Amino acid sequence: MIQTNSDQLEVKINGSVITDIPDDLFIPPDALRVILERFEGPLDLLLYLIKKQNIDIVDIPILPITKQYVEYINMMQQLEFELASDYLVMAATLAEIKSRMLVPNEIEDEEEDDPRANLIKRLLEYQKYKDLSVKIDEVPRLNRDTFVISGILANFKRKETMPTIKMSQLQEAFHEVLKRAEINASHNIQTETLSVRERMSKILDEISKQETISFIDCFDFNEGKMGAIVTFLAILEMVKENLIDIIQNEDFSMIYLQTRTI
Amino acid sequence: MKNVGNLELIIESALMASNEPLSLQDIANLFDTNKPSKNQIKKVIDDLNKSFAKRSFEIIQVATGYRIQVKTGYDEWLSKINKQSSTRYSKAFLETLVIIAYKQPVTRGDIEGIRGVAVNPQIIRNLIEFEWVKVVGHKETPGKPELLATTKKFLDYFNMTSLSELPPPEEIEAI
Amino acid sequence: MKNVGNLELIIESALMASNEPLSLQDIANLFDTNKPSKNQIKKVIDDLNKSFAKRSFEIIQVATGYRIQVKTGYDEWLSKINKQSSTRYSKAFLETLVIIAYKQPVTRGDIEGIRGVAVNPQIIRNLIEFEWVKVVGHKETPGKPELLATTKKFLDYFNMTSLSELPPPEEIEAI
Repeated sequence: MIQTNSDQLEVKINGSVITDIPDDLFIPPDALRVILERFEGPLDLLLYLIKKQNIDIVDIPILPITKQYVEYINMMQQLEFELASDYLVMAATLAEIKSRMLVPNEIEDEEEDDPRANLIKRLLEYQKYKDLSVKIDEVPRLNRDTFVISGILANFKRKETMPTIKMSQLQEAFHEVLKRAEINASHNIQTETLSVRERMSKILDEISKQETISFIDCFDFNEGKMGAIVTFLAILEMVKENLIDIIQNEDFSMIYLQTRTI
Repeated sequence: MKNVGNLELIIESALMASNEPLSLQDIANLFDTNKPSKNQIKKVIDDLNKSFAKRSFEIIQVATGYRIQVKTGYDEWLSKINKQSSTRYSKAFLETLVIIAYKQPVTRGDIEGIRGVAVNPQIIRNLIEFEWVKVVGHKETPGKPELLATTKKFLDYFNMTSLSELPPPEEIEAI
Repeated sequence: MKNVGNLELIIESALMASNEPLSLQDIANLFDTNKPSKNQIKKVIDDLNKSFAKRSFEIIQVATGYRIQVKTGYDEWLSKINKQSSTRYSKAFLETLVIIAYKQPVTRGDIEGIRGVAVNPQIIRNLIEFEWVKVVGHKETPGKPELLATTKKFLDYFNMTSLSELPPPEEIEAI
């Protein structure tokens, strides 16, 4: 059983807290993904490592932190995660700081030439915004802590004019939607069966008015063969999408459509 | 059981905060434990209305439940508000409309899934108000979300007789 | 001039009916003749709030004006209505938002510099679509990146009238 705790970011395996990961321990890739997803980036991971050791940000022991950071990165790479390049950039930065600290400085410089200075500044700044993001989450906000009242007027008729929208604007908006749908890949927009979808809406509307309608009433014989096919496809699609149930009480009796019940 | 004063304020706040009328059952369901009975709720609504006697609003019963509304007689002054049309022609408005048109019947969640952004409820409200979109049913999934579809008025507006006249998205592959 | 009782009820009903906060000017504009002064309106709002003392709602001032809302403390019950609860935001979303709020105007690059990771464009898109953030200009550097700032609507959402009401940052000793 693997659990993560969002505040402390502890990883527990079978109840015991794992802080250092032994070389021979097999961690299921999914668990590591959970760990990785908890971090908002390399600075977040560094802050975590620093906090875990209970040390002051302004005096980071660069050697052990670099070692741990690189271990994490290696582990993630071994498991072939797609690691954001930002993590690698940070690894390089740490390595550079480490080497500069190892090479004794020719000239005895003042404190401000501490090779860690820039990193510490970034960590402190990031820490500040991280704290603020927690604070802003606690500020009372609409629809969670406060709720706007929007009463309805008894005889209120909106006198506004309808929007003026051109077909070309609709088309443009639809292209935009398709682009988005591609980003949110799990959705594919089917459009070739628009008349089917229109029929689905129509039948659903009928069902919601009358609760139950007979299968036969869905068909309009004036529409000819195409109309019947469209209606039949619409009914099949609605069953597939779990929108309706088809009921037949006994063999050869009337078939009814009704809202799906669980 | 919470004390009555509390019950009154909770019911009041629920009616104030809800976008839709609340049925007695909806109100009872606000409480996980010690659900008030329907008669208790009715009594509270009566009491609330008595305390609103000198105010500009009241609780009324409509087909699907109870809601708070401004009493008659204020229309003259209030016709000037709620005129902001910022959400109306926006990209979000048009995109919501086309998703309903092409993917109907859809739930709000479907629209959010496609656009990747929360749907502004005001947009749906406007579309329903224009009678371009209506609720054709509820999906039998948790929360029973409304199923939205376009109307005949929508087709009329765009001079179409059927949805199949909507421009085909031939560019699907091209993008 | 209408009598005071009437003025109070008209302002109350306007706040009740409006979807958006109303500024003092908006309220004054409800009246074609005998417009009340801003001070008169403020006074009425104070009086209304006094009469709401024992109720579950109140009038508060936010960046774009006054609005009537349910007092805090009812969320436990009210979380069950108005099902669209997109009220939990990711860490990345909140971090991006606070950087824009506290360091505005900022570019995407500034945000990336502070967070140390690429900004998810979907987050910026959402913030702009919520109208919490807008593009206020372009930085005169190569690529002319957009400068992002928060809007009044953002303040409205968090029940604030000005950025100075944001929680103060912790003083961290930078050496």
